[in-house]
Amino acid sequence: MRELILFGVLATTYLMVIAKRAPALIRSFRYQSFFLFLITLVAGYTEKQINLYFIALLILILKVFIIPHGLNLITKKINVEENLGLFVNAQLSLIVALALTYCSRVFSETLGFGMDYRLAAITVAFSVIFIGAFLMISRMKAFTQVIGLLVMENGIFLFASFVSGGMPFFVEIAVFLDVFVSVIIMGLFIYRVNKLFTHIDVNKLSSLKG
Amino acid sequence: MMNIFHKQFFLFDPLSLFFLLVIFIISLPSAVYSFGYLKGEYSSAKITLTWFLLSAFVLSMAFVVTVGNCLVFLVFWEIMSLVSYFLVVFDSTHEKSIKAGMIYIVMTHIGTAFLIAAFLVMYKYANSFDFFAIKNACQVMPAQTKNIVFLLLLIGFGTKAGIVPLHIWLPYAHPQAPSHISSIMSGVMIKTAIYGIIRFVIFILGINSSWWGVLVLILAVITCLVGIIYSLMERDIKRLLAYSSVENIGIVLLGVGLAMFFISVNLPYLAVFSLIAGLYHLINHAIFKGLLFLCAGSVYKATGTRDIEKLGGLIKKMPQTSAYFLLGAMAISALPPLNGFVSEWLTLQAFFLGVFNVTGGTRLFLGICAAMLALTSGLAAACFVRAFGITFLGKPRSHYAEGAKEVALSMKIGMSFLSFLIIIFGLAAVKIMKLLAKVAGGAIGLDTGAMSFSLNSFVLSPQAGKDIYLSTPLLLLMLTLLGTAGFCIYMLFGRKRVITYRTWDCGYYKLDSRNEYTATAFSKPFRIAFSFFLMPYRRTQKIRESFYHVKSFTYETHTTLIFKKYIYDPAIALVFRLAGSMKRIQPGSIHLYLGYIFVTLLLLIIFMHRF
Amino acid sequence: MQIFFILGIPGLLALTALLVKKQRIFGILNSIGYLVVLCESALLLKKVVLSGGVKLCGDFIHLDTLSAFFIFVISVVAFAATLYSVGYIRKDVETGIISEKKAMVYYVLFNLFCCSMLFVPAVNNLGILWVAIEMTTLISTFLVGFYSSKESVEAAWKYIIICSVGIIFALLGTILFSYAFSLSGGTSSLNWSSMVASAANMDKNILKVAFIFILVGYGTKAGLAPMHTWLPDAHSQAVSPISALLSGVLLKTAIYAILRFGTIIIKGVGFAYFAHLMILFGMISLAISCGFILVQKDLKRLLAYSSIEHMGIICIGFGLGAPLAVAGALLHVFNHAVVKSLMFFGAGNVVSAYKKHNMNAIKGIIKAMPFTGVMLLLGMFALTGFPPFSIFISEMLIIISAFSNGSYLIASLLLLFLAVIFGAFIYHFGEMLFGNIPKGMAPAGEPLSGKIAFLFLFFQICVLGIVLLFIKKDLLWIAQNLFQA
Amino acid sequence: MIKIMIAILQLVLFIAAAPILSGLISKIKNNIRLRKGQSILQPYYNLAKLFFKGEVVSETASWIFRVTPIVVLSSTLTAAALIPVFISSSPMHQAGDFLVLVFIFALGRFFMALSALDTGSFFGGMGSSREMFISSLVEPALCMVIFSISLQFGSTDISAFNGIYAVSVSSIVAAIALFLITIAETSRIPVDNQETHLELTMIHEAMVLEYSGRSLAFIEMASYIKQMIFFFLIAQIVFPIALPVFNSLIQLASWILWYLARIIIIAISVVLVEVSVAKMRLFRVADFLGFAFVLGIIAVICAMLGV
Repeated sequence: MRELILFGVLATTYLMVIAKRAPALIRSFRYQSFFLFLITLVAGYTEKQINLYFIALLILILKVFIIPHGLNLITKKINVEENLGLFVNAQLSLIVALALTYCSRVFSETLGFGMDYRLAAITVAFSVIFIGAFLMISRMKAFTQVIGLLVMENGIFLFASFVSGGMPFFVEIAVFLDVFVSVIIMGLFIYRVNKLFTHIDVNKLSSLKG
Repeated sequence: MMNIFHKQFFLFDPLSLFFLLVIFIISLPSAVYSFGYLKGEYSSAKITLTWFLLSAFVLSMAFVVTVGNCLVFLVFWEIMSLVSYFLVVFDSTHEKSIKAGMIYIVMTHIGTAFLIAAFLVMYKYANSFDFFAIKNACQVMPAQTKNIVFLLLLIGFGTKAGIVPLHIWLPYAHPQAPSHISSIMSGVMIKTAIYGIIRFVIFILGINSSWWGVLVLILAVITCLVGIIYSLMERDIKRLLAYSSVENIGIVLLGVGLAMFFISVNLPYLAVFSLIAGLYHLINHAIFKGLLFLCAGSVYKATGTRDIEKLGGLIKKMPQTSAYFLLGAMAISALPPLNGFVSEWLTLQAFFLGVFNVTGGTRLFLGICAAMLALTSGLAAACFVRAFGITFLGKPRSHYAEGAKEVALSMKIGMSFLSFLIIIFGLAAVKIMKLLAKVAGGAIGLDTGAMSFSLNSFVLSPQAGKDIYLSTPLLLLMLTLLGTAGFCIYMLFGRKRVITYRTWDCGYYKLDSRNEYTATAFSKPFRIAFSFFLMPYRRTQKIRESFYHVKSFTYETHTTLIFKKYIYDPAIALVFRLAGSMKRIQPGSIHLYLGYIFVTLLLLIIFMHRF
Repeated sequence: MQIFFILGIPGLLALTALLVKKQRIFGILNSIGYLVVLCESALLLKKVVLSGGVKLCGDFIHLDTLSAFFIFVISVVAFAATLYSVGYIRKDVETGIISEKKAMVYYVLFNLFCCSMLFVPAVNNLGILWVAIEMTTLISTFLVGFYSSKESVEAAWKYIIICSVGIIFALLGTILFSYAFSLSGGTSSLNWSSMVASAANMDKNILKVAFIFILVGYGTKAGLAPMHTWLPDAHSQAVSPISALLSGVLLKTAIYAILRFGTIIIKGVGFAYFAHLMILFGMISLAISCGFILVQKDLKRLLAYSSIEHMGIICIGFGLGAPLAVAGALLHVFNHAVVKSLMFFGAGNVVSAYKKHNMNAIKGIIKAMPFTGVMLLLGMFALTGFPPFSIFISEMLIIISAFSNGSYLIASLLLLFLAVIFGAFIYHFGEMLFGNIPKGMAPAGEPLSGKIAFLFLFFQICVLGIVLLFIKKDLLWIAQNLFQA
Repeated sequence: MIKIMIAILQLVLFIAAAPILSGLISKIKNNIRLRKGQSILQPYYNLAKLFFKGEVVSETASWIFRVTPIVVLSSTLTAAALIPVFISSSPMHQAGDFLVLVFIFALGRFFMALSALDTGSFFGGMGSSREMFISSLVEPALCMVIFSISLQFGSTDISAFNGIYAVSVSSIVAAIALFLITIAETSRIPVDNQETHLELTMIHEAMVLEYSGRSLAFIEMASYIKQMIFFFLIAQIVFPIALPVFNSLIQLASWILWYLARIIIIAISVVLVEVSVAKMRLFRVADFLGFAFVLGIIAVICAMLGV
């Protein structure tokens, strides 16, 4: 069961890598968050902790519904071309993503996780983090970076829930709120960037240098 | 034990007291002088500021030579630099002042960095910054470390002293300050570096091997020659004096270096003698260079220019100032019986005595050093004939000089005090030698009670049994007697008919100031003779009216500052090029910036086990 | 008890700012509030130093010497910034750059920002620490993009993205720490005090990796090269009092976080690992900032790079690890905060008078604004480590211990970079401060509150510099307290 | 007291005898050139003529110009007084040593050069510049010569001269160096030419161009004495001579003869150089004196090796 969900997480991450347009990217993110929700649900069920159900609920509300919805809203509102502006084309990106997954595997082994499902989970978590980072570097548009950040955050959540049984509850909540606020602020700034520059191509924001 | 801040704050030994004397003996007349000098030059608020800065400057120097702890020394050393920087940029609207100040403070700071390094190496062994604790620790310091500390100290203090090639700041900074400050800077401040060398190298560190002294001697010779040659080429009277300070620091260092050498070959008597010679020249230079800067300030105040090509004929308009300047020029050219002569004679004598007492090729080396000192003094005489002759004699070369008036009383008092000292220090050589013997003995750590440098209270005798004597009072007596006799003969016999007439003009109608020999022309033989070093180049421009008739002709000549051109400029350019190319790593792309973070992370993880 | 005042007052002021309409009145109110905070934090520091650490609200708040010290630093700079803001914001309102309403927004954000920063050293839980630091980023983003110009929005975007990415790594690191902690038999709590207690039993491998994540993560926030890229942008575009806060204390809160984890690492892995990494980052920061300072053209960016340089020095100080070096580094935290605030205030005055950031266009500051000019001049010497100012002492302590450690290479590189940076500073400032005022520049006033802020900071620079020459016991005590070896 | 009397006698003798040397040189030179030449005593006539003539002083000149003749003369006489000519040690030998001699000459030269600048004449400036140039190059060479000599005597005391010592390679080389220096110092060809007033070549003459009458007489006198001193020094180095022994009149006579003859030998060699060499360009003088310097170094090395 767990393995299946983990596979889903990884697959959606790959989908994000090959996405060329904004809606596709957001949709994949939504799926990934949904798998995360499932995992938390399963964890809550096996470990019999009320907290985890609550967190799962939060994931569902924030990451599956509100944030993707908000992002969609922004893309519609700023009304620019939805192309993501790839530095690295989709095929190559996929190869990089696979390589990153391999690296994550090696890395997880060096960390000393045994050969059980946790190794797989940690590998997936690290690949999600790294691929999120890769997304941030290789895509020009501002909201890709927001999504990259969210993907990384998802990866960390995944990691946290497997290595130490999650963080303390109130920390978890605080982190969630934090991420939520930061996404809102970023959204606000995307809006401002668009207003001032009439585009959201952050690659072109380079008047401050040296 | 972590005993950084030792209780012993002050250290008053003869060496400190001597330098304290040097500081106050120059600062006092300079301060008196400044009453007249500052008036009308600056607003009253700025004058108050100069007084504040002057006091801070003198105090910080006084602390530098009297504190007994490296860290405190460093603090006051830097305060001294800082205050003098403020004084250099005092005319803050001049582009030149800003640049001069920058070069000065940067060079000083680099020097200080070396000093910090030296002190900290010493600290590592002594675990304390206290002078005496370090002195004790230095006895067990390995020779290799000692060598390094010595080199660090030499560079550190050498920057402040203006040892070539670290002298680069000196000719920029000294002239830019108000003149009474220039006189303190040139007269005293750079001497604190000599204090540092004596205090830290000779007194604390102890001489390790003979190459230290030899190195200092070589540097000193180069400093002498380079300083005086540049001085000869200079048109700005204050810069001329500043370069001459470089030269004189070289002469002082000859004495100090010789002392270091003699200590290392275990000739204590000669070591004391050479150090005395060095210290004697140090205080002499303080006096006459102080005086010369004050006179130069008077000239500037009276005429509004420092370019000697625009001056001339001031001896008639400013008789007193010119007399003081003449006295200073004579002293710096080592003419008997003034003080500069005594100390230069002592230095030469120290070389000769060294030659009699050492063996091997070193003798020749010492001899050549002495010859170079002689060359320096010859060039110095030429330089000051030029400086005095072009500035004060002949006809005024421009309207600046024509309107000159004698300066205010307070300025004259300041100058006359120093002039008086020049004569005293020339005539009372025996007394002063006795005092300096204590200072030098204390610095080297010898009892000089048994050492005698004089025959009686008028005659110096560097080494008993050698029949080498010098008596400035006697020389003065002879000169005056013979001079009086000559004067009587001149005045008494026969009729004397003196006609005042135009200077011979080869039959032209009238000579004017444009026909006069210029300072640039005066220095031409030297420019040609030292062209391998000065690398002079010239630019001529003819504007022709027709093929036969030249309407105007301009001629420029410049010398190349080789240290600036071949050492400093390329080094600075290199630093800026490196920095400029570094700028490319930050082109404004956020993706690249994120990339840096990831790459850093990956590299660290890959090389994790290396840390 | 003081801690509740310290945390409460800024929060309360933020609420008040929503109600008060007049920025003038509120400015003064604000200053009084922060004066109280300052006094309270001084009391707190005294109390902690004399009677040891305090734990409050269960284990939620944990105050030891280090945190009390950082709170004190923050409140000093915050107080100066409030004073300076009074005149600065008023002027902006008067010249119509911002509206009265926006001024109040500024004060709300300012207070929230300070509150979040004061929160950082107080909390015991490393997760909440993370949240607090992230909050500082989020709030200050608005302050960076406050003027809504193209540049400031660009800077704000870079700031929030780069710092968020960095800080996400820090979160990962935090989780790895908690993992190591749980492996060693601890509960899943993230309490620092309990983690330190069992640090020796933790898995070294995991701790090593975790610390790399922490260092890169919080290092981004602390402006360590090569993760420093957001810093010059944000600092140069922020409102000047905020630049002072960013440079003076925000960076230090990140350093504080690194130190907290560092303590665990030193116990768990050994000192060498921590030291090597810190010194490595310190050196890279110094080298890179040195180059950028040399060829910089923008006044506020220059100061920003100088902050990177000083963070490098602080890192080296902590990395050297000898009590003397740690004392030096801690002192440097304070000194740099004070001096850099002074410089940013000065730069703020200059920029608003000349309407330019470009240093080539700024000439004759001393003539145009004598007070600011003199303060900038002295501040520059203080910043570059001239005695009798305090930075000299702290830099010397670090260099001394480097020499005593036998780390000659580090010490000499440090001396070299410091000398070059000094040269660059005097080069830039000499041109700006002296010379003649450019034609057509309107004479600029210097508000009284700004002057008070300058004097307040300058007083500390001088007094510390001189007093510390004679008193060193307390510093060493703090240092030894930190690394109980 | 007797010492002082002797010193005064020595000075008087110096003053009395110095011009004749110039006359002698001039006579020999003319004779070699197959001219009749002026009388040996011509310098005396010249001095007397100048002494009683009126003076013209430039209106630009200041007191420096007026005081210079006296300073130059008195400094040269002081130098003369330092040298022990007839007795084993000069009565004034406590006043200074060999080195002091150099500085005393510098004093006179300093004023000479200033007075040349004082009148505002372009010749004066030229002469003063060249004079200072040459003298500054002379000093290191002179220093090496003094150095090599004092290495042999173990002291820089001039009195040490008056004794018999074996003439070594070192002293001969030193004497040659001193000879070259003397040529430069006494304004002889190939460095300078006393006989011409051609603008481009004159050095010493350019400096004294504005002087006339009694002042000029003083200056001329000073340069005669200076020449005498240098010749005496060279003679003492190559042909050392002991104190006169008054055993018999013949001995004394031969002593005096030899004493004078060696100076004449030096004078003749100077003449020979003057008539056989062309005048050098000013900038070649540096090489010329550099050669003297190198000779000085060789002399030092020889002295160190003991040959």
